[in-house]
Amino acid sequence: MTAWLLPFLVPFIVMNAILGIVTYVTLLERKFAARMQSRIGPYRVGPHGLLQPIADAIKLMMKEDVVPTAADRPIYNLAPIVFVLPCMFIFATIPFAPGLGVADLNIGILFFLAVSAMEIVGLFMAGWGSNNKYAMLSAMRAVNQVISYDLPFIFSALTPVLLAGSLKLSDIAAAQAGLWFIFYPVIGQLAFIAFIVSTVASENRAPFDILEAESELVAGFRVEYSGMKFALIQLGEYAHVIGASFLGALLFLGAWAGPGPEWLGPVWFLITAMLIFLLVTWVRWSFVRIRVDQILALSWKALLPSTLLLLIATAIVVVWRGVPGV
Amino acid sequence: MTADQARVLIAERFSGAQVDGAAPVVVSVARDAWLDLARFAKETLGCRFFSFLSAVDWKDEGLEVVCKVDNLDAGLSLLLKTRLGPGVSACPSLVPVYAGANWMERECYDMFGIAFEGHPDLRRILLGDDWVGHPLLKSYAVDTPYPPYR
Amino acid sequence: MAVKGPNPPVLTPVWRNFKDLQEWEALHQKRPEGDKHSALFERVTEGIHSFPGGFLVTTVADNFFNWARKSSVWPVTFGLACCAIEMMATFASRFDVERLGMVPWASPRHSDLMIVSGTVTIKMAPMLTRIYDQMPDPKWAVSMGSCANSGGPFRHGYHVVKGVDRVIPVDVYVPGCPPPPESLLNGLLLLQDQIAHFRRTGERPAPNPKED
Amino acid sequence: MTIAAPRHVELDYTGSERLTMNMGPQHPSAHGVFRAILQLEGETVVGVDAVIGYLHRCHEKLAETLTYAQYPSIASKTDYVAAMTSEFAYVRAAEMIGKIEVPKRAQYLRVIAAELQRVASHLLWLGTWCLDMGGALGGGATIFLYCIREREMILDLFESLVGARLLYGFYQVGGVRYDLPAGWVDTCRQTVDVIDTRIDEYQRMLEDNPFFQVRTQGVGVISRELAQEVGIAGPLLRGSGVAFDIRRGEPYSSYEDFEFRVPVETSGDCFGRYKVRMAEFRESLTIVRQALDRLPDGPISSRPGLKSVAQTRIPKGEAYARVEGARGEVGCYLIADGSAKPYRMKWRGASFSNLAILPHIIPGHKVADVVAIMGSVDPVFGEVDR
Repeated sequence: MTAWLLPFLVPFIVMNAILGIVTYVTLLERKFAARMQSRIGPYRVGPHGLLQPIADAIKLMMKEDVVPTAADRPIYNLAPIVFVLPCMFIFATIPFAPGLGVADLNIGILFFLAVSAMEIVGLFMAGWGSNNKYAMLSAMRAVNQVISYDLPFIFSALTPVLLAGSLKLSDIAAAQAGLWFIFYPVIGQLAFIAFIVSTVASENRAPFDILEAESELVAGFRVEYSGMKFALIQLGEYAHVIGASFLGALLFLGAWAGPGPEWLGPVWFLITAMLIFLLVTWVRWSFVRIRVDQILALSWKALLPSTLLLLIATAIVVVWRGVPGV
Repeated sequence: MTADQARVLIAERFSGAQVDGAAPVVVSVARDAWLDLARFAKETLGCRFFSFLSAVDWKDEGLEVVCKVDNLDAGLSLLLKTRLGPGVSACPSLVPVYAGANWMERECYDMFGIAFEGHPDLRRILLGDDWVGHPLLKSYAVDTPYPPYR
Repeated sequence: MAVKGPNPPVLTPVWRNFKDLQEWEALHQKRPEGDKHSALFERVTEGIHSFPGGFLVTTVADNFFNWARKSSVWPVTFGLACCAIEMMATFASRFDVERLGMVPWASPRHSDLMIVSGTVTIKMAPMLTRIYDQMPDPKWAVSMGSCANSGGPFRHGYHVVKGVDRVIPVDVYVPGCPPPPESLLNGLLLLQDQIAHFRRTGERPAPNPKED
Repeated sequence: MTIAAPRHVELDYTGSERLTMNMGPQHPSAHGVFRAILQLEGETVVGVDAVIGYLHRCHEKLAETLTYAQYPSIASKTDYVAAMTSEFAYVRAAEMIGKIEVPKRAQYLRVIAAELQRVASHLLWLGTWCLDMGGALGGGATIFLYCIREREMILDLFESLVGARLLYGFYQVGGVRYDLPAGWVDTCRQTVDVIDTRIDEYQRMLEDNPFFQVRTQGVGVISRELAQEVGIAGPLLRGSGVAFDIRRGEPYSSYEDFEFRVPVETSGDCFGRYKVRMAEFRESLTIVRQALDRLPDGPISSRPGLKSVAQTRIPKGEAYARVEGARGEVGCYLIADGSAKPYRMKWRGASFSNLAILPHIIPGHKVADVVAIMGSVDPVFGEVDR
């Protein structure tokens, strides 16, 4: 293999693996939800419904692409792409095993957080461009919510950074070889809870899915999207959740650290990420949605101060112990 | 407040009223006394609960407006009636007394074409705004077609 | 408000003069121009089809796409009347149409199937057509219950559209008042058979291609 | 005290535009075909105009063309979620005019059917309400599916009793149409016990949930005066502090034989209405148990062997009969002219009056509260539009 091929090949593999995972994660969620609701879930399309995501994707590709007459055409058409790209970029810095990743930047977590917050641009474009009142209201809510919850999200993600003493994601993972940060006394658990709450909120999952709000805003910002564009938006949403789950597994659940030989590392990583995803899904399918003002109050009045305090406490602990790392 | 007391009170206050029945007490008055009767029922007899308001088409004898109000604490029910007379389709509105009469009178206007005087917002409620005719009148055939759907 | 004049004159009913079947044939909707495809797509597939052996590609692709379409029919949550309750029961745990890959969506833009569940009134009919028009092609419609099929027990009412097929084209009729979930499920399975025979030309096969 | 027309709340809003938003007629939380034209200032609703009539099926006109034997099965299509009680009102009105005796066993069977129907209807209310607040892709869907699961058990009972799942035609003038099949009583007892335990589960699931509490407490408050004046009935009225239940106030069909409690909450908000309905579940189950225990023997109808649809004739007269439906006072004002068909029938749908409260209470709330209030009112549009 020549060296010039590598920068193209690795992203290609990672990208396709992610696409595969994201496609099948929808099936996982549907099966999981169905079991929670004493149903069976997709079952008849392929053995045990295994071909369901493929059928869905192909069907959406073959649908008519409706553009509303009153839509702002350039913005409307561009929005799904702008929405999906950041959701794909966030996988760039995640190391799936020691040395296996697209780019292990030394400011990896900073890149992740910055890019992950960019999805709001596509989201707002979709809401604005559709020229639909539901979509418009949803886009407004989305901006409120994402701005409110990105701060606690970042603060809770910074706690492991302080503990590990590095912004590089592979260093953070390596720092947990002895003890996963979730087991770090008190601080670890609190940070994990804050991380899960703000993940659920900033990924717009129920009970914080006010911008999708099936029963109020029909389908929120994507109400006018059909066919392939709708598929792209769905893909982006799930990719973002999976990205956040990988980040959570990396920050708190030790990433690839697990029993067994070293080549099992990526498998452990995938399993822990899926655990976080299922936790988020579990929350999603058990709570009723809360109102927009309550969501904002929860962020600014409770979550933001407490994560800030937690960050300060972590800093004090780290300084007091004198060395970063566990 | 029992039904007997209510009957006596109504007969004292409204000289032209026909009062009979016990549950409910049926009171028929002239159209002019309609609003007064409702106000009397609410304020003096304590019938605060508004049950329904509707009308009956007695063909040649004209329309009759029917309204039922209750005193929930005392268990008193009043069925108020007024005959509008042949060819007349106007009646005082009860909305100033009972807020619940709003939709009921709109429905009554929709179905019988009774114009309630003093109603704040009298328009069709069940049928579309462009509907022709008032379906519950006896002169309206049940299967009257409506183009283009028929 | 002014006192109204005497009641309007009686309107003579007209539709009684029709025999029901003739009336249905005259009034029920046909799909106007098949299903929409882009002209480029049409030309490319025609080109492939005209190559020697190209029909293999097009038929295989047709079957594959039809499999995908029939495996993920997403109905729009469109409840009109009593039948909507039975439709909800069909979506719920005991009957669970998600086994067949059906997910109810709230927005018509995301859906392929409209289950007309209940009486269509004259006030609702324009909204119903509008929602049907909002759905992207290829789309299907199931008429659920006698009210949607023909007007049912309310057929003689002045405010009832006598069958939803006078407003939109219908693919499968499910009889019953209301049809139990088993019936609706059977109707949906029939619809899947029908989708499996859907052709690129936009023509639709006869309602029940299955031979018993 | 006179309550003014629907109020408009003026906010300190510096913008120049209000957003007019249509909810419905096809809307996931419209519970059917309802259109609310909302005036929004930001997220706050300042005015609402309710448009109904999308399901106007000419019930009152059709009743004048159908006989007393035919109409009860059409009457079940008014309130199709609680079809048994809507048949009950019509049949009872005809019996009041004709002074027709109903055998004791038929009265008990009517009570059993009506109370089971109330449980089934409340289960659907709980499910769809949580669906409104939680979304079809969220926690609400889970509770919805659980509730439908229990509802199916009651529908199974009805299916073995009548042969239909949703719309029955079980009541007829003078009695009921079918007697209990063999083994029905035992199945019914078991079902009632299962549902009793499941309701405990839902209460634990919902009431301890802070998200549920903040969504319902203090939302959509209806005052005692407003409630009576608009004429809302049933759980909404009792949730506003008025202890009135027709089963207790003017007992019909042997309701005086049973011991039950009329739950009342004074808060008047969505949570109060929820508490009332949850208590009504229990009371209905108690009544069913009592009726099953004391079920007398005897004929099930005083007019058995109906040979033609026009056989039931009612003398000239008029009556207003009301029963306590799942949504409140379901009334039927019937005028008979001595023929086989009524001269005029007025249907007092409980949901129609209940829905009329919306323009009074929605302004000032957020958009998300609109669906919560709508769900707590629990309208059935067959009954609103008739």
